[in-house]
Amino acid sequence: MKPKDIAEHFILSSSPHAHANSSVSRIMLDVIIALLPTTAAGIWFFGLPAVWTVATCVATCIATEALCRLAMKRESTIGDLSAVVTGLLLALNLPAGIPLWMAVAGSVFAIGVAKQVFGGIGMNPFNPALAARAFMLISFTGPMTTWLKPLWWRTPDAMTTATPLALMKRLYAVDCTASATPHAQHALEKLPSLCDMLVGNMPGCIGEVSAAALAIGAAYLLFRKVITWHIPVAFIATVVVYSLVAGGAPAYAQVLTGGVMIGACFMATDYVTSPTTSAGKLVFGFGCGLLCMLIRQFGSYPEGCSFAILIMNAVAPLINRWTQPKPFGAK
Amino acid sequence: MLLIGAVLVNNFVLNRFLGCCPFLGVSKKMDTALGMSGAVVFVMTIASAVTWCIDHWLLSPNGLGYIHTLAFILVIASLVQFIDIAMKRFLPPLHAALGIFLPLITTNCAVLGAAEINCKQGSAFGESVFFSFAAALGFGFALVLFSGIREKLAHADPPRCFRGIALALVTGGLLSLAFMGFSGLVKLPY
Amino acid sequence: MKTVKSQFKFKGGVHPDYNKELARDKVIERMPIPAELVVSMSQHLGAPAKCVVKAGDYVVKGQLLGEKNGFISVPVYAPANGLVKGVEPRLGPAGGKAPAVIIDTTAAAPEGVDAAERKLAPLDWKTATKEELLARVNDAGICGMGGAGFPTCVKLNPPPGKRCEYLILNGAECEPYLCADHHLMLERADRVRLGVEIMRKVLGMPAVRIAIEANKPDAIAAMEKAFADIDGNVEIVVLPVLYPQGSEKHQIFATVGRVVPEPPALPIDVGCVVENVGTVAAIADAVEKGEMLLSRVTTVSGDAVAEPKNVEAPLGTKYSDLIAFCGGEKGRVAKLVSGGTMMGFAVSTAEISTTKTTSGLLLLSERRVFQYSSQACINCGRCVRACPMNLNAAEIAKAVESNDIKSAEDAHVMTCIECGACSFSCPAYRPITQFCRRAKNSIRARIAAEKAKAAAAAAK
Amino acid sequence: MTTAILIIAGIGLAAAATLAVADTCLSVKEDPRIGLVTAALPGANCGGCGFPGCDGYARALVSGTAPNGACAAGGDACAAAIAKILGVEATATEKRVALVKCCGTRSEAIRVGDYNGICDCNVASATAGGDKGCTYGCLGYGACANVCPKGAISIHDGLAKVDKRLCIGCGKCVAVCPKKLIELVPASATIHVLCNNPDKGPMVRKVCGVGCMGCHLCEKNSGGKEAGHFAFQGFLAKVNYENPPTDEQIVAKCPAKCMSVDPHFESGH
Repeated sequence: MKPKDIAEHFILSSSPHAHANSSVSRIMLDVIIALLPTTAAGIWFFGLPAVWTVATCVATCIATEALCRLAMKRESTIGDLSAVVTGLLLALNLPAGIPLWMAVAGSVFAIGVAKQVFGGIGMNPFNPALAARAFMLISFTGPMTTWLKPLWWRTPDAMTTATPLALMKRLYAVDCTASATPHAQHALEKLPSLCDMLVGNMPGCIGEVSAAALAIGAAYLLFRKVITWHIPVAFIATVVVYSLVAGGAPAYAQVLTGGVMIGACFMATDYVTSPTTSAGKLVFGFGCGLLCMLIRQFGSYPEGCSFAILIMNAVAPLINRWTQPKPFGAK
Repeated sequence: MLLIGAVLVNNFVLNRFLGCCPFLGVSKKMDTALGMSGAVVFVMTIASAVTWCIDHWLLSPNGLGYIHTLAFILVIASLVQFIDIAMKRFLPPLHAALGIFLPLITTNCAVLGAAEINCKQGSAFGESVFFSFAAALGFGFALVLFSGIREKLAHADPPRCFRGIALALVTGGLLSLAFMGFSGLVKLPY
Repeated sequence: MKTVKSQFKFKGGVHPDYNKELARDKVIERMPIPAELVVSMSQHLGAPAKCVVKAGDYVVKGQLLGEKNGFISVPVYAPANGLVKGVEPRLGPAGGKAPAVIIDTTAAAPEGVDAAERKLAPLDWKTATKEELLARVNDAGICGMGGAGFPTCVKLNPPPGKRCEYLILNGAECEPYLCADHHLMLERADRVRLGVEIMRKVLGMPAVRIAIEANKPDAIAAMEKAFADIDGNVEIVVLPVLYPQGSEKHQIFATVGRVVPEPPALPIDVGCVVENVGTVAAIADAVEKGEMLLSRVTTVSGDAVAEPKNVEAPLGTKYSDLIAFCGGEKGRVAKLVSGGTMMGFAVSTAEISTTKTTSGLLLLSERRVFQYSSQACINCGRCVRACPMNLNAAEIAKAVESNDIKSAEDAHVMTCIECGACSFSCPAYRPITQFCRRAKNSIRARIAAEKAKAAAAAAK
Repeated sequence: MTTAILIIAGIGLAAAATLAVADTCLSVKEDPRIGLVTAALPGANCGGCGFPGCDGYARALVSGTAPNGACAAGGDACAAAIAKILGVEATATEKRVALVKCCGTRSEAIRVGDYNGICDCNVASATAGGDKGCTYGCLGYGACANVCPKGAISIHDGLAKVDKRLCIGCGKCVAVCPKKLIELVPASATIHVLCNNPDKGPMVRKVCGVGCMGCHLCEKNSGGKEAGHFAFQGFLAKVNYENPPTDEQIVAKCPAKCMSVDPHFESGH
């Protein structure tokens, strides 16, 4: 015989009994909101293919997340919106004209291999979207480096073109100190204007072209206190200082073209794969900027941003280890 | 340049896939990874010096280049044993720190790999010793990096079938993917 | 005497919803003696008092129930007249069981028993010696009333070689909902002033700092008025509103800029003694009137109680009686919290009774309650930024979660003050504070086991 | 070809000679008995003996700072083998296994709160004394299972259960349980009282359907007080494992249904 249960139980939990009411899904929602301007800009410049790529990546990521959780017999984590963020970020890091099946493969890799294998959100050592991008860059080098001309749907004569990054790479090939040589001058002239770079009127990945839209998103994230200033500032400052010291393309072009803006504000600031402390974040941002520029100048890829962040992802645990906060009152 | 090339671009583990056994085996804890790295740097530098001598003065003059693998295995294995014994006797603190890793290095193909590459290159003595030293540093760097990630993964909760080595392999693959970004950074002759 | 703004801001801290408006304007009400009192022998930090009464005894208000049992311990007195129904182990708010004396206050006094309240002889603090005053604080059963319950006479008697340079009066009351100290300062400013003068004498005339959070301007004004004509180095320090401003270590830093080293260091190691305003008022009563510590002011608040109140209730009052005095429950109570929302204890039943450290009783409805989850840490670093002790709470929690107590210890978990700022700010709703508690418990247990082993080996 | 063979052989011989010389000249002496004792120990490294692993215990044994027989896992056979190596008398120990003295499953014992926090008995117990009505009973949050080096403890229906065959009697669970309700008992004992609540009968009944009320029936049925099979703490019967009862009839006669014949969970079931 079981004694009668008390009808209503109080909840027993350890203190505190108050909460700031923040949540993982709210943070992810903020990131999605912050990515909307750049998504819109990408769609404006690259048209329908951009829409399809974004839709495919987001849908595939959600589906893969759901399937993985089902296969692992664990509770679903779609609600935390992290899969949506991964899908969106991956899409924004792809050229608009990529075949959709490749986008599907990349999304499956991002969620399946780079995230759920490690147990899902919070456990992955590498940023899933970036790992997938690196995977795709190596597997599908051609399509991954074929760029739609911005606003091609208005002037349908030429569809694809070279990115400013490839032009800038050529600047390194000639003697940097003598940048007045005709060859370098030619490459420099072919770079988009500063205004075009800000707005995003240049070839590139869907989400990386419009620096202005990215800056608006980053400002929103900073305002909502989703990210802190450390990583973006350290990252971009390193890129600027490096390009001033090493010569080549002008510093503003290095920052505004390629993945630096989206990388510094959205990819490198990924919580899971970056250090926790402010000091660690500064080191992390510096490392990303330095590696990015080293690869741009010396490496065999024109763009080093995603590799730089991936490598720094691997270094993040070490940085974390060496930048532990000093407890209040500790010697 | 040679240093950057061997450490980052043509990293022994992540690019040449040499020495994967200790890479997976002793990377669970940062401390042991550091110890192992130290031991590998130590042994690899000495081993390349010794094998260079053997190759240069004993095998090549006699036209016996084809048996160097056999000879090197023999030499390296006994060399490691000897270092182990000698260290225990003369440098007990160092032995306490590196001792348990020494026997593991006996069968580390990275050591043999470095000797082989040097041999194939026909590098000079100084160059081959330095290359081995740099390659060992690269091995150690990858090992420490990897152990940092694995320490973090120790708190992760992967699906049961991926626990342990499977997860480490996936992580190693992703790390090697990241290191591909370094390709072309330094144009190495080999 | 002057009022200054705090010059020092500690790192970290959070801004919980204070919800103080519920009880902020409620004048302290004295609660009638309830029919049954359950007086615990363990109302303070340290060894429980040794019970000296048994079932069937008739006790009189102020009569000794439990005597001091060791150096870090205080005596317990009967808060009211009544018949002892029994002495049995009862659950306390913190979850531990301790012997408690159950008193039926409705029973009539037997023939021949003097039913008048037992009091000590009033002391003139100006002429009394330091030893007499210390003994009085001890005899009155006074312990820290802010929450930890550390015996006050131990605090007031610094070990040889250590001198108190600053006496800091803790009136920050940074816990949400609670207004007990606030009202004590408003309504009993003279008691606080007298208590400060007594303590100052006992401690050898240190400088006095009265720390009050900026959100209590009326309390600051009341203190300014009460201390207007005091001589010596006395300052009211207005602290910015930030949790945990009331933590001993952070208050010392905010008022005098000194940093207490890691445990086992104590505030006295940096020349400071921190006392809660309630304790100070109790000292004044004990010395001037010879009254024992028999009651305290408790804030009964929350969104599930009919009339939030600041109640002065006898020690040992059951929560159910307190709730009834405040008009009963309003709607369904989802959580009953003894203390404030940041550091208080959730309890399973209203049959638990108040102690010397019960600063509040909160009845929270479903709306105010959140659930902890087993979601993974996303490494956002909010807990690290929130931690006032500057610990890497995320790493500690992850280590404890995978049973790696050693790593947690290396990450200085023993420095944790369990203020709850980490769990408060965690977007994944992880019980980080509880993880820290778990690590601290196992480390303490291990140290105790090692000590016992060493003692056994030494005995051999 | 001959040169090749000669050179390889030469290198081999040289290396062998060097090693042989090094081994004899440079080797460090270590008590050979340490290796022998380590080999005799079970090698589970459970730490139940209080030393860091079997090797640590072996060193302590050889140096004479530890008593033989501290290894519960190895039992008598192990102690005898070690005694032989060390040349001392063995102290006989009977294999002991952990027993969880509570049978208040979720359906029998009431819960008084909805616990929301980390799954560990010690912290759950520190939160309002735990969510179980009986403050002496097993909370079922698995602190014991977490520390068990052999994975012998599992949680079933809110109760910890010990698999007798896997248990090595290291006693870690005994130390970690906040309710102190795990006891090491002789593996041969079959009759147990599965309750830890010393309160009076009515109080026990209020919180649990299978709690011991201290009615002394088990004692009476097993031959009375003189037989000495049971001892009482408050209103709680305790089996005297120095002299355990053997008559299994008494289990069925227990009105509280808190007694059991060999309650050790067998993993096959």
